[in-house]
Amino acid sequence: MSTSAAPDAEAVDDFRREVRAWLAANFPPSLKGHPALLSGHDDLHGPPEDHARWKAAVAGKGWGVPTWPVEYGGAGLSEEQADVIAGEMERIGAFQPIMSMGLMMLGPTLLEFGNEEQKRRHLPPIARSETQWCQGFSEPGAGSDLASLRLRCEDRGDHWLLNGQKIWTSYAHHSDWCFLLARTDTSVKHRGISFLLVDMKTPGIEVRPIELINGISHFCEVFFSDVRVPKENLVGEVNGGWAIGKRLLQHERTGLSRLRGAKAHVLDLVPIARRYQETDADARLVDGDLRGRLAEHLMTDHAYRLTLERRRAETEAGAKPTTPVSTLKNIGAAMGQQRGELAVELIGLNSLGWAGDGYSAEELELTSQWLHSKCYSIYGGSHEIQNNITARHELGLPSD
Amino acid sequence: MSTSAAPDAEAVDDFRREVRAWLAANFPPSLKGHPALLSGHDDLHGPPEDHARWKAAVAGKGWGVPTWPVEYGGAGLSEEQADVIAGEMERIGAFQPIMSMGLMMLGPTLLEFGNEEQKRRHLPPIARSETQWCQGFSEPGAGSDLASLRLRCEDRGDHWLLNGQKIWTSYAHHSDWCFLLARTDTSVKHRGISFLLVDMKTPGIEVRPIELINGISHFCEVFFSDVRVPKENLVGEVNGGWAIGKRLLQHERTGLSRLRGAKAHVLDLVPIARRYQETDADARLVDGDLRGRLAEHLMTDHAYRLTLERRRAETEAGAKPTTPVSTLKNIGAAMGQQRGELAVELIGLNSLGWAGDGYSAEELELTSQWLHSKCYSIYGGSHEIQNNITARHELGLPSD
Amino acid sequence: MTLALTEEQTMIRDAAAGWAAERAPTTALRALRKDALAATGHDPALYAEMAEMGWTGVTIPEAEGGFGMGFAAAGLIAEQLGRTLVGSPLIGSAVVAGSILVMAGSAEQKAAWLPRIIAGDAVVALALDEGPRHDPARVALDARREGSDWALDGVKRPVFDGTAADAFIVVARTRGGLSLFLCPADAPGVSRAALRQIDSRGAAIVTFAGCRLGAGALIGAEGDAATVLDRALDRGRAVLAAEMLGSAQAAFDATIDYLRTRVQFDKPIGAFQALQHRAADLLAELELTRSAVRAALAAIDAGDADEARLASLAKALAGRTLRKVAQEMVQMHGGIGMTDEHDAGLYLKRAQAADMTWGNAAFHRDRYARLSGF
Amino acid sequence: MTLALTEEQTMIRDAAAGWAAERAPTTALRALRKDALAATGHDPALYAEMAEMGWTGVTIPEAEGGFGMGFAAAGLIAEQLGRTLVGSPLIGSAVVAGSILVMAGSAEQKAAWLPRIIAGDAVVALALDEGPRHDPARVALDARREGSDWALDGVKRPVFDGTAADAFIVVARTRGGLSLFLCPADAPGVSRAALRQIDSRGAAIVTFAGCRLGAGALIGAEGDAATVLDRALDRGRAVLAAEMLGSAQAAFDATIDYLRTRVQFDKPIGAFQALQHRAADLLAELELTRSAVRAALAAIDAGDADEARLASLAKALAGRTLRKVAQEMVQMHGGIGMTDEHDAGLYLKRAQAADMTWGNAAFHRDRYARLSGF
Repeated sequence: MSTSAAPDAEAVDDFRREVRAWLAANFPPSLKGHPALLSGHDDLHGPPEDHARWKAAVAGKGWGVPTWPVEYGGAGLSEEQADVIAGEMERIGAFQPIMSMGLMMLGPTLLEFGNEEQKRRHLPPIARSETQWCQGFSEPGAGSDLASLRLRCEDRGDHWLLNGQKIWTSYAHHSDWCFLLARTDTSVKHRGISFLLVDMKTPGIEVRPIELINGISHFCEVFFSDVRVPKENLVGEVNGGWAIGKRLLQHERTGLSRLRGAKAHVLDLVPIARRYQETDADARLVDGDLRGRLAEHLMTDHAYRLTLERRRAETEAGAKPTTPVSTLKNIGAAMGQQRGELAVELIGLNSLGWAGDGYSAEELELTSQWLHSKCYSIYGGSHEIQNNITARHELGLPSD
Repeated sequence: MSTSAAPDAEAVDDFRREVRAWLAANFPPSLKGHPALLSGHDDLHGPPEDHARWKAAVAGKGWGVPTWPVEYGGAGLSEEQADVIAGEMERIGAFQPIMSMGLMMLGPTLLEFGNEEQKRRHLPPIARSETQWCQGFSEPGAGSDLASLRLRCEDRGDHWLLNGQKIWTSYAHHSDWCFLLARTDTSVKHRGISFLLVDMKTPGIEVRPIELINGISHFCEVFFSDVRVPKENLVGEVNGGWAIGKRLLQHERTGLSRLRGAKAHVLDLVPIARRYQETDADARLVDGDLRGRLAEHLMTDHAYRLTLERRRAETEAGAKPTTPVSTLKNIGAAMGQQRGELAVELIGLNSLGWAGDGYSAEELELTSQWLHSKCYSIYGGSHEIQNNITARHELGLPSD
Repeated sequence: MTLALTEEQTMIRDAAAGWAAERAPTTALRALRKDALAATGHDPALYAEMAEMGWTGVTIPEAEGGFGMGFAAAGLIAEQLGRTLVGSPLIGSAVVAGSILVMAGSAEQKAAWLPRIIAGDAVVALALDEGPRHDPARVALDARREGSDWALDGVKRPVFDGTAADAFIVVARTRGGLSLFLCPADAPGVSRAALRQIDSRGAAIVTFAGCRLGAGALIGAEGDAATVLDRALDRGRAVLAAEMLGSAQAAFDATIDYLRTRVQFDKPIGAFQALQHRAADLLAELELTRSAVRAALAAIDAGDADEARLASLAKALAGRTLRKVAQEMVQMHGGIGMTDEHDAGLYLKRAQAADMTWGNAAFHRDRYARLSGF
Repeated sequence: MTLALTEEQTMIRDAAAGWAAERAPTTALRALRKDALAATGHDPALYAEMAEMGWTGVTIPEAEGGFGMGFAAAGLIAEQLGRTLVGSPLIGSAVVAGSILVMAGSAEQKAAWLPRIIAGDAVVALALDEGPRHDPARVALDARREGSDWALDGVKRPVFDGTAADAFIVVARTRGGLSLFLCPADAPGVSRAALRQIDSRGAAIVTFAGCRLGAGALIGAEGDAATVLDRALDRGRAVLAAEMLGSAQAAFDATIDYLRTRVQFDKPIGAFQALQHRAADLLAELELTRSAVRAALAAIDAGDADEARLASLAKALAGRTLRKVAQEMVQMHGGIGMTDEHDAGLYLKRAQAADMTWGNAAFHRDRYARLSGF
């Protein structure tokens, strides 16, 4: 996305020194070791005022989206410089404080398909993490078959009129804006879809959170009743939204597979195993069956993280990555789900807690995560859809 | 198939006494504990003359096919009486000496679809195990899609003329007769197939054994060049062979799933594990990972054998069996394959033998069986075909 | 033993199926999450109806005042209750505690508790587990003689049906080995705290601190409880496995229905071969489990020497199968399966709880191997 | 370390790919089953060509007369050779035995054998295993001092490349622990019998009976071999894992081709979704294995502390993946895949042999767990 030429080695060293100095001056030590953020809605640990200070500092430099052009809130840096920033943050136990669906999904899409006015209006607040976006793609009748969506969008001359429903809209109840796909032509399927940006405060929008099986909710149903959307909020051409939406989903898959990798570091099963299971004098699990299955999972997970690393290396080397994103998404989901299954098996009868003092907070959290992990293979393109993509597009197998 | 009324309890006891006395007088003790035969081509252990005597004795009573009518070489007994014979044989370590593809597959099919002359001519030699039959269904271009077979069968007035090829014909090189499906109408698929009985000595038939991956062969290719088949060798109607063939395949599946169960008793993994793997003072395998996987397999296999038993009990009770044959076939195949995989893992580096004195006969046999087991999920209707049948016919899922 | 159903068994099954569908569909389980019932963990009104139908006495011999219909029958009832995830102390109280009293209880103990168990008036809960791992051989709760009394000290968790229990059968370590004690829930020195479980059933942490019981509290001989406990647990495990089979079958049936009707890409998703084959695999799992469950129950009824191994087989397979089916139920339903509103999550949560109860699949795999001599 | 290929690496890979496809397709493996080559277990003419191209010296440092291109490069070559199942002593002799000599050999030992290994003139085989289970820590072959000599007694089996070997590096138990000895194949007291393996490669039973070796035969210090042996084995395992990855990839490619072209029920079988999804799962396995193999080789080149754990990871994943892919190759080809005429069986048999070589997946799972501290 950046057009800067790659700086030479000396310039990189200079830049690294500059980054180090800036981080030393700006990263609040109280936040050291804070886990990577997976979304703009993650729980934050540590003093809130330090979080605010750290976020403002990074936003001020445009380092939340270092490769975005300066005029859209980025820092106009090269990929290599962005890597230096990320590497230096990791080195000192800092984390990227600016992360959101808008940043991960909408940003790159708008950079490619948005018009100048849309980019200038919407990207800088995303780069500063001031606006929260949600994704209005899925509908009750259109799950994996996304293109069968029906949210009606009529051209009323000076505005679009929306009627219908979206579902599985993450954090819709906390969002300022929504990017969505709507039907502008009912006579065709894929070629009758448009991509719109909708202010969530518009009259006629009703949001209802959906309670999930772990009792928690960040998904919502969103109902649209005669919602008026300004004409300039259409991205790309009328009926040209499907290609834009597909591209956005690629950004989502890439992001999700990367994030799941990050999450892997958060939950380490070995210490849990040591605390809840019997070990021998050499600290080995006595239960050889469980130990074997734990090892098998950790090995596959290790290879998964090496695959993310390899993909990054290939991309940096300018090569086409060998592992398809659809494959990565499925492996990542499987790893998260296996981890959840093993976690509840390791804590055994203590995994049966729903709430209350009878269980530790960690136990309740592990059980909740185990339940939540079941959606990894459903959302962001289900397991089945990813396998179809791999088979048809990567392996060149014929479609039915 | 028998029309006799079920005898009352006293009559059963009388019959049991009669069977016991006969077995005591006729079963050669030298053959005690001989494994059940899986086909007419199995290796026999023990004195050959005793085998011949035992087979002749059973054939003389019609007890190879106890429920077949007497006029076709059977004993005209009830299912219950047949069970008594089987039970008494098992009790004293005897085995059924009469077993063949003709008996298992063609016999029941001919009883249902053959005309009187065909039954009188072909069934008695099968019942006495005098003729060996082979099955000519598969063709090179028609594997799982059996109905796409192309062996040409032309009506030449006083005879049929066969041209084409069959493949995967078990023991064709040792067979006297072949039952086969041939194409009598090329303009339709399923409704252009006929069922024929062909004498393997007919001029124009050439048999070539196919070497398998374990170096052994009982499968053949069979080539037909202007082979003349008498008109009376057609079973059922012209172009009506598909229904007959399908029914025969049901008999095959039932037989295969039952036989695989029998085979389970032949190879016991636990003694192999004890001989090749380290055990502790309580005779437990020290390698807990391997032990867990061995237990998992043995448990599933145990449940599989209980399922065969349950199916038998349900059938005897006159109920519709709950477990579909297609499901049983796949479980049986999976069990045989798992057993093979575990066997070669248990004997470790000693599983690498192909031939020669460097390995024990048992080791070479285990490796050969492991390789051979890969065909369990291919022949007799592949794993995929069985799953399609289960899904569509048993679960009522829609076809594509 | 026969693994096919008799006519009488078919009648029992149909009666239970009808009752569960009408009186205790999954909405009854959802009601347990409301505050009024959350502490009890089951609906006493429904349990009274179950007792009324005689299910609480099915496995107790006629000589002891029960109906002596055996474990195969109990399994068929449990299987039907499992379909709608009915939560009740039936297995814990009537099967496990009942079996212990029948096998080892004194005349006084039997007289005091069996009639009440059978009538459904009292719940007796087994206080066995003490932490994350089910491991009866390692029970630590201490019981020692003080004069002619017994003093019990230690903590039991989770005690299934523990909040609703009128009495506990406490597994304790005494000098000679494991011993069992019958302890009223309101005995001095006994306190309990409710555990809120994912499956909404009742469980508790029960603390014994300076609890003194009379000599008559000891069940059977001191230090001699391991065998009775094992046998009673195996009965519970086998009947629980039947319940789990029923849950798995219902989850499977609902999923197959959904596959037939849910349309995506212009066809029912059940027309997609990848889903068809996974459904076929699940059917195989169910059939294997059904055979193991039936065989375990028949072996118990027949007093077969292999009953322990078969109980472990049944419980392990039921655990594996229910987990798989519940997980596929969520997956094949897609997003809707992740919502609390849909029943898929109820089956998934029950799968975890039921698998962990009285030994999970891995526990029983180990036990099966041990009993098979390797 | 970087896990992407450099330009030089791409060139090496392409050269190996071209050679294997042209000079050593699977027909070359089939030729090993003919009597003329069955005893040797590889084709010396082809091995000479491999040496000619410098592959026998790739992992040996320039200071020792090799080409010092490192293990990542060796892995790329092995991966290409694996595609057509080329059987040769390359890994056993040039990588494992060569590494031992480089790491612990005396100047005399190096001078005598390294040039010949690099030139492909001699094959040096590691005589390590003694029975069904690969377990270096439990080697029993006895070596004891007799005056200034060493006396070796015991049996090694299987010794990979054992029939073709000009010398063995023998792992023996001495008073201090494990020791390594360089023993010419024609030394008195050494005899060998060829083993006919399912993968048609060369292996032997080597018997040491009253074998006496001079003091110069000891490699490194007495009793101190465990570390060197482990490191050399890990190098061999990582390069072998690369070979297995290549075999798995080729088996996968051939299967995907077949899925695209084989027609059943009026469409290519690759259009059936159940097969598509299984193919997608195999691709995932291959990609994971590729990452593990690259990481292990890069770690060895970098002298990374985690090289042992990564070698176990690579070998275990390669074993799991090659087995799965070869099995699916047979299954998806149907009947034809079961015939000796088709290549599927060759991949299946090689999968078993390669998995069992230097520790199968289960061995490395245990080792990975141990190295991870649980």
